Amino acid sequence: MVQPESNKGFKLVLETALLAAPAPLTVSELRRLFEDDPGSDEVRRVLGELVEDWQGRGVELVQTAGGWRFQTRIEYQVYLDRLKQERPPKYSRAVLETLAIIAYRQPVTRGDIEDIRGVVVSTNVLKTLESRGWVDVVGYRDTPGRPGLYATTRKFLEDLGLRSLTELPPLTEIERIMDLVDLPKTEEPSVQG
Amino acid sequence: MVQPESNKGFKLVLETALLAAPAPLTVSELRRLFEDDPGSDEVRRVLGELVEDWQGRGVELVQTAGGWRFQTRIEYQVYLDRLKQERPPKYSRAVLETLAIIAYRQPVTRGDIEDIRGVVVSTNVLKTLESRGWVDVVGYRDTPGRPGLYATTRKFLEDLGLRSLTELPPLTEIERIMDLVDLPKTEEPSVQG
Amino acid sequence: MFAAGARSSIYALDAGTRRVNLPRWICVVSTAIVDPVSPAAPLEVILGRMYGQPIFDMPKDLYIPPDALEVILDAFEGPLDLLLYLIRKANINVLDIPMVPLTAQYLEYVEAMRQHNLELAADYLLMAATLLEIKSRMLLPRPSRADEAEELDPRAELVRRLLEYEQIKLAAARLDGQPRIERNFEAVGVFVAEKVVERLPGVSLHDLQLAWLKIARQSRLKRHHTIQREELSVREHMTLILRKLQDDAFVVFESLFDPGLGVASLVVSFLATLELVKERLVVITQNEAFAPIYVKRSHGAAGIE
Repeated sequence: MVQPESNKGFKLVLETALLAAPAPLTVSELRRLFEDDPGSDEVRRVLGELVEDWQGRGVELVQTAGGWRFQTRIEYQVYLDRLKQERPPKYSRAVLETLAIIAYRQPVTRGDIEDIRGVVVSTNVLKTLESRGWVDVVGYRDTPGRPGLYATTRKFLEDLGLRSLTELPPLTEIERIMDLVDLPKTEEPSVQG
Repeated sequence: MVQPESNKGFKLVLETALLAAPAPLTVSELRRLFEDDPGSDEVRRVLGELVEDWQGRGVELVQTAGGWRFQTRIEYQVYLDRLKQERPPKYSRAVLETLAIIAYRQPVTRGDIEDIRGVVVSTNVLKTLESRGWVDVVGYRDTPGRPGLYATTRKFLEDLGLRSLTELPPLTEIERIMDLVDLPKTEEPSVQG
Repeated sequence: MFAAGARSSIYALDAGTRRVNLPRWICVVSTAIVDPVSPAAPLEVILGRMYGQPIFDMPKDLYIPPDALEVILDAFEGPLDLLLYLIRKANINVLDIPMVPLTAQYLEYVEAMRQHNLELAADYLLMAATLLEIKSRMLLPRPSRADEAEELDPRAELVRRLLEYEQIKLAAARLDGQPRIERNFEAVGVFVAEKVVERLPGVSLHDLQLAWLKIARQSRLKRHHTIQREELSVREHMTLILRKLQDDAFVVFESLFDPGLGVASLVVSFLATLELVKERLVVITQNEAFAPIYVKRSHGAAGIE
C-alpha cells in the first residue's frame, strides 16, 4: 500500500496523478489528491523535485497556463512521428497532370496546358505548384493577353532528385507503354504492363 | 539530441513512446520508432528492463491484448478518484451476466443469451456493452432470421488488463457437476475435493 | 462419493419415497397443502404466526413481507435466478430438487406478483408451467428397473439450466471484480509536444509518368498525335535561356551558350534558341553583318519587331 505520509510516497502519488491526467492539473487540484491537505508550498516543493527527477528523460514535467503536466520533449517527435498512421497527402490528378505537362512541354502557357488536357486549368492548380516552388513564369508569349510561360524550377529537380529534366522518364517510353496497353482499344488500359 | 544507438537512449525512446501513446503499442509498432529496426528480441529485452525500472512506482508497464502500455497501479486509484468528476459506470446484473455469457461462451446469439439467463435480453443491455466497445457482432448464424453472433472485443481485454480470454477468471467447478447431469450413462467422475 | 450419491438420489425420489428430508422452511412457506406427505398439523401453527409479525425462529431472509416483495423481486434477474435463490437459501442439493415444495413456493411468489399487479414477465409464467410439468411427470410411476438407465430424470434439464445459469452468475460477479480501466486503474497518456510541420504531398517520377500517360491517353481519344515527341533537353534549354532573359534586357547571343558543357550541350542550346524564335518567345537582332547578335524576351520588344 502507498504511504503518502512519507516524502517518497507523496511524490509517487503526485507523479502518478500527473502521468494519468488527461489535462494539466493545478496545484489546488493536486492538493485534493490527499486526505490531509499538504498545502500548496509542499505540493510546489515536490513538483520541483519531480521536475529534477525527470531531467534527461524523454518526458518532462512542465507548468502551463492550465497547470502542471507531463509532456514529451520535442526532440522525441522524430521518433513518435514514425508511429503515425496517417498517409502522406496526395496531389489531385489535375495538379499532377499540369505538373507533367509543364515538365515535359515547358515553357507552356495556361492555354497550352488546357489544350493538352482538354479541360480548363483552375488558378488554384497553378498556384499550388507555384507556391510549392516547383514551377514559375519564365516569360510571356507574344500573343493577345500575353500569357505567362510556365517552366519547372531548380527546386523541382532537387525535390525529385534529378540533375536535369532529361532524367525524367522519356516520353517515348511512356508512349511505348501506352501503345502496348492500348492495344485492346475498347478496354480501359491498364498501366501495370 | 537523443542517441537511440546507446542502450539508454533506446530505452528512453521506448519509454517516451509508451508514456505518450493513447493506446497500447505492439512490439512491431515499437520497432517502427527507429530508423534502423532493432528487431523484436531487442525491443522485448528493453521492455523487460522498463518493467523492472518502474517497480515501486505508481505506474507500471503491462502487456495487454493490444500490446504494451503504462497504467496506474490499483493501489493509487483511491487518490486518483478524488480528482474525478464522475464515477465510472456501474453495470447492472443483466449487463454483467450478458457480458459473462458472451465472454465465456462466444460467439453467441441473443437467443443463446436468453436461453442461459432464462429471460428476455433487452436491447439496452446489448447496446450498453456495444457502446462501451466490449462486444460486437462478428458474424451471423445460419439459422432463420440469421441472428448476429456476439463476441468480446480486444478493447474488452485491454480494459480489463488481460492479454487473452484465457486470462479470464476460470468458471467455477459447477461445470463438472453439470457433466454428471448431462451424461447420466457415462462413468462417474468423482467430484470429491 | 458425493457424485454417485447425488445421482442415485435423483432416481430415489419416486412416488414411494417422496418423503425426503425437505428443509423445514420450504414446508412452512409453501403451505402444507401442496405436500400431502408432510406432517401438516404442527406446521400450520407456525404458518399462522408468520403473517403480520416477524418470526424469530425462522431464518429471516426466507420470510418476505408482502410490501418488500416488489423490491425483492426486482432483485431477481428472472425465474432461474429466483429458483436458484429458493434452492440455495434452503440448502437444497441442486441435483436432487424436491419438486413439490419448490414448485409450490415458486407459484406462491408468482401469485404474489400477480396480486401486487407487478408486471409479470412471460418468462416467470413459462417457468411455472415447466415446474408443474416436471412435478407431474415425477408423480407418474417410474419405469421398471431395466429401463431406468435410459429414462432421464424429468428434472435433469432444469438442473442443467440452473447450474449453467449459476455458473454464469458467479462468472459475472467475478468479471465485475476484475480490475477495470477507469475504475481501478487509469491508462497513462502524457501530452505529446510537437511542432506542427505542414506535410506536403510527395511526387515521384512514377507519378509524373502516370500523369502523362493519362494525358496522352486522353488526347489520343480526342485527336490523334497532337503530342509530338520532342527532345526534353531542348525544352529544358528553352527554359534556361528564358531565365537568362529575365530582366527584358538584350543579352549577347554568345552568352547564352556555355562551351564548358560540351558540344552536345551547345547544339541543344542552339536548337532551343531556334525553337524559342520559332515560337516567337524571343527576338534576335543584329544591326549589321558580323555585328553582335542580341537576344531579348519578345514581349518587351514589341516596338522593335
